[in-house]
Amino acid sequence: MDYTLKEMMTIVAAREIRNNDIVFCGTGISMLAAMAAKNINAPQSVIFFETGAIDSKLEDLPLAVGDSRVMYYSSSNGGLLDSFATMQNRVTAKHIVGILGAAQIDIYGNLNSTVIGDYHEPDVRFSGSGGACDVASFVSRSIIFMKQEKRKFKIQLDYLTSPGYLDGPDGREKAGLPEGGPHRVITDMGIMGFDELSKQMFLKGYYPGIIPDKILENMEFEIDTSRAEEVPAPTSNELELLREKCDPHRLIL
Amino acid sequence: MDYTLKEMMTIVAAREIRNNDIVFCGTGISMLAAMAAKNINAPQSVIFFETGAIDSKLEDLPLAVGDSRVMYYSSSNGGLLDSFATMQNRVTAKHIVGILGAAQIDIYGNLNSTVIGDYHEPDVRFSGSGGACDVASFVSRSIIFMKQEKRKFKIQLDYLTSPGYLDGPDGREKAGLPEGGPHRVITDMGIMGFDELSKQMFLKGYYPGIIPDKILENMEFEIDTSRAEEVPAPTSNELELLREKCDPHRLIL
Amino acid sequence: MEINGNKVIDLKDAISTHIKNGCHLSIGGFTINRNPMAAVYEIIRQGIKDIHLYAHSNGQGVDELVGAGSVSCLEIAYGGSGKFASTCIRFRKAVQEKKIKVEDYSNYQMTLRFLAGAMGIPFLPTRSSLGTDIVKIWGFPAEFRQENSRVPDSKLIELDNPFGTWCDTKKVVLVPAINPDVTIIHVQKADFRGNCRIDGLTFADVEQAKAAKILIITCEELVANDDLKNEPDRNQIPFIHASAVIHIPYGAYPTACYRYYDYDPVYLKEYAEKAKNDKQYYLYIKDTILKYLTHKDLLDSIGRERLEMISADKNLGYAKNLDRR
Amino acid sequence: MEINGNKVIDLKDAISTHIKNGCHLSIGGFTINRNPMAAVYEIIRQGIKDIHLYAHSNGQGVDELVGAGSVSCLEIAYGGSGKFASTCIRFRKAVQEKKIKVEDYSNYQMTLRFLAGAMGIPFLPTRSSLGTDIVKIWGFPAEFRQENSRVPDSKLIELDNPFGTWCDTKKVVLVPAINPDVTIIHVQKADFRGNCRIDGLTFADVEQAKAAKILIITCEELVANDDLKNEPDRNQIPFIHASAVIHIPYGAYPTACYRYYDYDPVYLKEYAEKAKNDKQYYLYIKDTILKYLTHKDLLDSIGRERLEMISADKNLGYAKNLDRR
Repeated sequence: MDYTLKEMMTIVAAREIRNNDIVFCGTGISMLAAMAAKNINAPQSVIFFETGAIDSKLEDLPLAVGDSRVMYYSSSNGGLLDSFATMQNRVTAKHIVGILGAAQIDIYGNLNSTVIGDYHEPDVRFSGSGGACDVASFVSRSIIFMKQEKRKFKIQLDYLTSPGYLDGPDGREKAGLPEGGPHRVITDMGIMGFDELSKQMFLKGYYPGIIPDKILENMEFEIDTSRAEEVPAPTSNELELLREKCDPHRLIL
Repeated sequence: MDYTLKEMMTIVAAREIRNNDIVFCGTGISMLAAMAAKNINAPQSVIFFETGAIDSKLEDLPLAVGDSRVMYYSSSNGGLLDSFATMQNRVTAKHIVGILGAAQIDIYGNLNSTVIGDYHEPDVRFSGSGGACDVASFVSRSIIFMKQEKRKFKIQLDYLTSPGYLDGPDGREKAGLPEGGPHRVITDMGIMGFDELSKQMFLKGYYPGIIPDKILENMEFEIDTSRAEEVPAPTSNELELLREKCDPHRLIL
Repeated sequence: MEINGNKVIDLKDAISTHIKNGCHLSIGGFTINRNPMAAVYEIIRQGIKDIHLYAHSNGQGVDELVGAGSVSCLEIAYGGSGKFASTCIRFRKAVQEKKIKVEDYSNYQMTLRFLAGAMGIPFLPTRSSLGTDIVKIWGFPAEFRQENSRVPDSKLIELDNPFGTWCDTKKVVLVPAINPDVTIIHVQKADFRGNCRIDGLTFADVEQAKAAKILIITCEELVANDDLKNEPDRNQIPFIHASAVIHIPYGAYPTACYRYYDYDPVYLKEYAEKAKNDKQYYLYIKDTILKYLTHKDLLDSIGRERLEMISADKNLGYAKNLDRR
Repeated sequence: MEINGNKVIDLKDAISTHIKNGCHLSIGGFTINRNPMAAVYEIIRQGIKDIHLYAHSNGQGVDELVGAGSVSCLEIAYGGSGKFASTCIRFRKAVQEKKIKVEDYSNYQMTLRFLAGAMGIPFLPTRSSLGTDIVKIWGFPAEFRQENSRVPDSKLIELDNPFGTWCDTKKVVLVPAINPDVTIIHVQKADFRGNCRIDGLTFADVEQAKAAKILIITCEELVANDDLKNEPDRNQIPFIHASAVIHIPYGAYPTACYRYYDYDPVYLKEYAEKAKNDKQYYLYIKDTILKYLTHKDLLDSIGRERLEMISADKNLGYAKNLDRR
């Protein structure tokens, strides 16, 4: 069955979500991945927005986390204070998985979504943290969407917006951050994990038709590829549910 | 017209409340004074409870600030966080007058509502601060109900629960408290103010039939009585409104 | 914990599973309103001891737990029940007789402590209590604090404003977070997953609920999930915080539950009377609490007439012509 | 301010009275929802300059104010409008061309800053951003901060936990309070005194409202005081915080207002297109904003059909079959 790279990425992310997870998601593909998980493999997972809505029905795909579509038929409509407190609270945080995106990532999963170039003389300005820094600081694990490009997988970030493991295995602890940190990076070529000991990124899987070297070519830093396996293509069932239930109007896909 | 001392005290307090005041009140005579002001001399004043209700209709007299009667037909029902933030917020605090009571008071209007005797070996334990310390810390002026007894007007409090002017004119500033502080003390014999410069209590008025010396006899410390005048007795109109509109069932009176 | 499962359970099981001797407990409500009384009585029936109890101005529930000897440590702002007992009587006795350790805070401070717990941070700042004995005098001795990892080493800490004089503030008091093992609240409506809807004032129930490791909810009505999701703006506590849901009509009795029933002035006055005398009070515990197996049995002994007397006017939310003298 | 008076006023008067060149302003809403757009357009029409603007993720309103040249300083967490502009285009341009000074925080930090302002304290703590450039890199130079009494001397301050390791926390970041001169929010319902009822998510509007010295409320419906007091649990902002109330149907247009109307995808897409080109954008300001005297005139030019297209389904709260591609 034919599928696009965006569909592949969405489904690979969805597969990482389990029943009993509370899924924090932002706008775009991250929201779609959360919806896909709920419709495909983790029907008991709970979707949760930084704007304060939890367990929204999502009859229609929201185009922003502030979209009125997140407010309909939720379990509770609060505000930003409620949602971020739920992430910072250790009792609830341990159930929360965050889905993020960024302009740059480094080997420890630190993210930049603020500027390219010098902060004070930026070549390109992006939206900034939004809730990303909060999510990355608080939640027990996060999934990061990235485009597989050399300028995006950087040895040195131009600006560290959202903390991964900072400078190594005890980076978060030294800085005073709660436990947790990046769990997966999902690109248009493969999927990365983080080594339990070194907390460095490693290649976990490559998509059908992609070889690990191709992925390495599209990164500034090198990662271990010895544990990589081919990622199964989306099944027809996965694709059907994604296309028909989650984004029938092709707003994101 | 005949009146009780409790009625006199209530009305003397009510007269201190002005239109455009937001009146914080506790249980009992303090709530009754706020209702009396609203029904007699300050119809535009707003009653406000630490439990989170503001501008309640008060069709029936509440017997506690947590009484369901404060929840009916208010402008907003929040919680304790809302009410105390409103008092701590300098924009709103400057409109708020607090009405308090205590077991002991000193010459600077500091209050004890916690223990008689040593804190660790108490002779008598009282309820404790509740919101009193918060109100006394935050609001621009407060009115304090006291019984005129030597053991209650103390040179040295057994425990300082709620701050008045602490140890003198710059006491609050040195301690880091916001401006504000006690404005009136209303007893069963008279009414006291606080000197603008010394911040010490002085006698402002004595009730009909009471002489200033009688008041001094019932205090451990001495206060200036040179500015004292006789306080007018409650008018028949005041008494009628108090009895019929505020407490027809004689729950407090 | 299953985030998403059916959390409906029997009160006896909920209490015996979650409330252990020595546990750190917080109960919701304010003075004579929405105290989780059915749960309080069940704790007394199960003879649980040595509870470290947190409340702001809980009133009736605190006084009964203290009176029954279930409490060893109490952190509180106010021990009173409005007109029925300006100082709670068993609380006063227990403190005067040094049967419990007490730590005094203000209402706002206790509420901020629950909020800090709910927010997952170690403290929050306030300007309340600067210059008072609430800051200077500690009820729990410093050694007790140091030996006991479940209480912070300091009661309160004064801090010079690190932002200079920003907000015209030189100094603040930091209050330490509370994270109880268990919080129990009583609400008007809940569903099987633990979504809650509170009518009227929430007091500090929401913060207490979210600060706890385990949240036990008793409710007047157990409603369908759809009934709550229909109006999400009115649901203050989402199910992700909940561990147990128990359906107990009149679960706050003898305290009030807005829109359902008023406090019972007959019960509260009799209680205050009996509380003054040790012998009478032990008889009260024996004959009014321990004698009955469940809250329903206790309510049956009160009788339908009394419950009708306090039943709330639909519009006002309390009993209109209740004799409260 | 009269706490209790009739605060209903015309938008032009409200803006000219309260919004001055150089004032510190905060606007409510989130990305493409409940931005106070009528007020934003009026600010642009009145040519107010040099605004110090605060928002978390406001999106459209911030971008238009920045684009029109009304803003000199911006403290913000996120400059994006969802799918319509993942980075707001005029915001990006202004930063890249160094036309505005920017200070970056996270969404939670900005929200906590408003909360601290509302609570009357100088700062609040969080564990967010430890180890990041949000802490290390300051957008406003230290000298600017020291010279300007309206901004705190520090962007953020790290503090070792004064309670040791209480709550398993070694360190926190303190965020300084914001007390804007003026906050403008758009709500579904308000009364003449300024009581507000927001349907759906409140975002950080309540905190922004209570942090300000002056609160301007625009509302879809101006309702009777009784209509709000009937259900006080649903009124998030009591009148004591309000200075001005303005009745403006479609006051959030082209952003959404839950239960009333959706965002207008046609407008937002055209806007994003025009924003990419300076000349086109100046024409947009001239022909879409400055050309009309009032928001109603602007809406008339959009036409009834477009407004019907975005009108909300009663049950869902948004426009069911809106073409959003």
